[in-house]
Amino acid sequence: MSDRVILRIGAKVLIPFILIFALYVQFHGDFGPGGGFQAGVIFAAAFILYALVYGLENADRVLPPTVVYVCAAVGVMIYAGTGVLTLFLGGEFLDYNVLAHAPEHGQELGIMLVELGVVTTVFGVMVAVFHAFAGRGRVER
Amino acid sequence: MSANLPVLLVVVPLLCAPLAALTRRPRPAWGVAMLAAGWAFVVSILLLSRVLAQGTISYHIGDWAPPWGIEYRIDEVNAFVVLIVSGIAAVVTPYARRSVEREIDATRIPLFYTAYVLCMAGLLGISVTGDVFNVFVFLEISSLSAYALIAQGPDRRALTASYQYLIMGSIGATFIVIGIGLMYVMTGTLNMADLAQRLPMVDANRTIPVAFAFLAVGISLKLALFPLHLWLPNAYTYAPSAVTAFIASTATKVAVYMLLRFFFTIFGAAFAFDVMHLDRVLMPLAIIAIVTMSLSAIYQVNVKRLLAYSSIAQIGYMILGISLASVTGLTAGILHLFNHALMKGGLFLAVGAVMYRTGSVRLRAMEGLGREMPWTMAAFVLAGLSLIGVPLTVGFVSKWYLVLAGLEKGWWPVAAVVLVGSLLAAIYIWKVVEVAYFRERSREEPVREAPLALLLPMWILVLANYYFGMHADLTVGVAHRAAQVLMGVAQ
Amino acid sequence: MAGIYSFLSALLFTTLDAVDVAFTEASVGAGISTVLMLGALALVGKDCKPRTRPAILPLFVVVVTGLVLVYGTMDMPPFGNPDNPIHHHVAPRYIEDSFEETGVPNIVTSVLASYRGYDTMGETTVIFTAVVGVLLLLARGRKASGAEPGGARAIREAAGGATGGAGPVGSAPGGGPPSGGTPGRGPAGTAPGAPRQREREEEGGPSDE
Amino acid sequence: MRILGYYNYWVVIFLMMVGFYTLISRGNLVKKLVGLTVFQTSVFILYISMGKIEGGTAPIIMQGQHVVYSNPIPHVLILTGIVVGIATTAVGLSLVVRIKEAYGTIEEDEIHVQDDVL
Repeated sequence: MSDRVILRIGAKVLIPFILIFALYVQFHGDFGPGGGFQAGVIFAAAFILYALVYGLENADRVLPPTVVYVCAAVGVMIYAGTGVLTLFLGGEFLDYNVLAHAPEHGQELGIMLVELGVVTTVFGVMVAVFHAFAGRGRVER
Repeated sequence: MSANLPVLLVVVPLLCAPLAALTRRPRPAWGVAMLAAGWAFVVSILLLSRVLAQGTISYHIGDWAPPWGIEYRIDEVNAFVVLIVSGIAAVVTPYARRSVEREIDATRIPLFYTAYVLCMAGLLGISVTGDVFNVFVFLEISSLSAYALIAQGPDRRALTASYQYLIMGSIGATFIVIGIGLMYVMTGTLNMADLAQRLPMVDANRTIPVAFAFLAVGISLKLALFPLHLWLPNAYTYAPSAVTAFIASTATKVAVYMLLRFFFTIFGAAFAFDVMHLDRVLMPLAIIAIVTMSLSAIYQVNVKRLLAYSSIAQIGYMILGISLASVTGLTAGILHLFNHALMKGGLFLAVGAVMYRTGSVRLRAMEGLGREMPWTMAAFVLAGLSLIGVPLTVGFVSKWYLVLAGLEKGWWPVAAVVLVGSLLAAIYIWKVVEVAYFRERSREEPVREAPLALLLPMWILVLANYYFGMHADLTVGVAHRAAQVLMGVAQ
Repeated sequence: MAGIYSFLSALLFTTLDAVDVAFTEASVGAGISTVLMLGALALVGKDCKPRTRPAILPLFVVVVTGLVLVYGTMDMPPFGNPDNPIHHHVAPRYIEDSFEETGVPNIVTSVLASYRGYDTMGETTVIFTAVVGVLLLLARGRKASGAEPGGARAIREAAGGATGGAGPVGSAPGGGPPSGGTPGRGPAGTAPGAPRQREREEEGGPSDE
Repeated sequence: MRILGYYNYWVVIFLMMVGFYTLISRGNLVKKLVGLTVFQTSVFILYISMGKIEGGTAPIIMQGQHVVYSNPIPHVLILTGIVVGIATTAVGLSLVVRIKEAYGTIEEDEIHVQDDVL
């Protein structure tokens, strides 16, 4: 079908841009609006678009559900792990100052780490939730 | 490291939750849950002893001094509540292994324990935090996981029960957020201690009473105070046995703690009772809850539902004690938090064992069980005696203080209500006992006693009922100090 | 509809200077939650019954709640006034010092990730909880047919695991006569249909077996 | 904008109550969740309104300029709030899907009827 072709090519063109935009949002969160949460959602949106256009089976091949599931769990562990790391370095929980020699660098590093945790979890969660709903529909029909 | 215990109390379970999800097999997931529960229990004992020895602990997360950062603030009140939550978790988790394997699809068990640990971590988080918005965040962690857990019940009505709870719980949470927002707009702070200082400066206007009202309604929804209790019976009845035992003895307790914290620490008893006249609302509702819900319990044919209605009545006792707004009344209320967790935990665990063996919790399924499952039913009877309030049990201790508090204020009807409530409790417990011991079983095949893995946790709780009933000075001492802390803020 | 509402509120957030919130609301409220809503509607069908009974009580509750709130706002500080107490406690420090203390110009980010980083950890946990909940409810072992309520299936499989002795349920105490299993498992095991049936059998006792 | 005064809050309250009414009066389980979303989003707007300062800008520090920033705290809180909202919606919707599978309907009345027949 011609419309499907347009859709497929359109998606193929769009998805890289969406991914780049997500990266921008992730790392530009310090300066402009954005951050881990928004970036995670956008990453997930790119993937969901792929799944919608190319079908869930193909999407599964690109990114198996297990990986998504692990992402969701690991993100939380990154965040909480950062906190525990600061404890071991002698600070209070989530006290990023101890992460580097200068407090500002520690703060930046800490914020980056926790944002990484957030983006991982949010991406995993959004895709997994989408997967749960879409996968259910497929089996029903 | 020991200085970091307040935050580790919550963070270790929070880290255990994704770990349990990653194990993907039932046994290791259960092991992780055990680890979390055991850790929380040990830490909560350490924290309580430290609070009793050295007074309030304040922990600044991220080393940002409050009110800029989030503070964990532990005094006698929440140290006690944390002990209840983690203690019940430490007993229910070993029990859960067998019970959950029977009631839940094996592929879901790892996620089940993930949700279970999250629920526990959420409840602990609510209890120790000193920041009102943080309360909301952890409230949602515990509530969302509780919805998911309840929906795992074997009956399809578990789904509707869970949905109903989700709607009511979300309304409650949103009301709490509105209340927090209104407090925030008047004071500019979210830290509890800071709020307590700043609210008296602005409480002469209309916004703060409205914030108070929204918080009251929101928290009442969460703790299933009488007219807002509709979610509770179904949720308790259709949830898996271990979940019922855990949630029944912790979730509403933490909600009662929120009530105490918001109204006594933040608003102050003087504002709550002299200005807002909270007692004029709470006391009638508590009395109605005790009488009508005990009556409803008598007519139930499902034992879990019977106990659920009894729980609403028992929450009435706690609220009754709190609404007396005196140190003795609060002591009774806080004491009953602990004591009710012990007895309802024991009862629900016993019923869970019946479910394990007979597959049903209807009264008819219990016919003749007194002979077939002697240990389980003996545990039920002993915990039931405690629920009624027979001397030597914890139930007696808390009712004793409740009556004392009532008489202290010259309100003898309180004593009468307690007596009526106990009589009604005796009737509904007797109903079960009669069926179990004095009716011949109509089932064809005999049932065997529950396995040791279920009996042991059950009996630990039941014996605790008697241990703390006879050595009441331990719990009464802590509850009394907690009550003084709460009232002391008002002075 | 909710999607449009979210989108409009995102625009509103922008005019109220909350760009971060607007961004999130646009991506979450108008994006993800609409996708979810549509996904769910596709599963449950969108046929809906017109209301029959009048809703006096809810209307009453809502009107009372609304009036109480309006009453409450009467003494609230006026909208947009820089003298409001909210702007004079706690917030000034974030605005003045956060750049030196964290090196991050976006105050929302620095407060979110550092000053109130613990809340954000809670937030991350909340969505993790959500996915755990959703998967608990919707993920499936592909074995069972979809129409069957999960509960009955769960019990039957648990029972099957126990009699098979393969699961860690432990074969010994599961015991009982191997033919029928323990009586408790009987009704659940024999009823492949809805729990409705199981309930009835419980009522009738095990004579059905 | 100053004319708005409290008017801003009242509009929010109206929206909030529309959501709340949908939430507690509708029999359709999905519509209830839509109501919940509207209710919660309105609460978010209430928070953000509190943080607004007349003539302020988004709270992103611009070096070398002295400008008035709107209060960032409500923004942070509401970011968390939005996440909580979507989490609740997701769990609620998956419950609805399961209810539909178990009962064949998502109308509250019909579900009650089915359960009463038992």
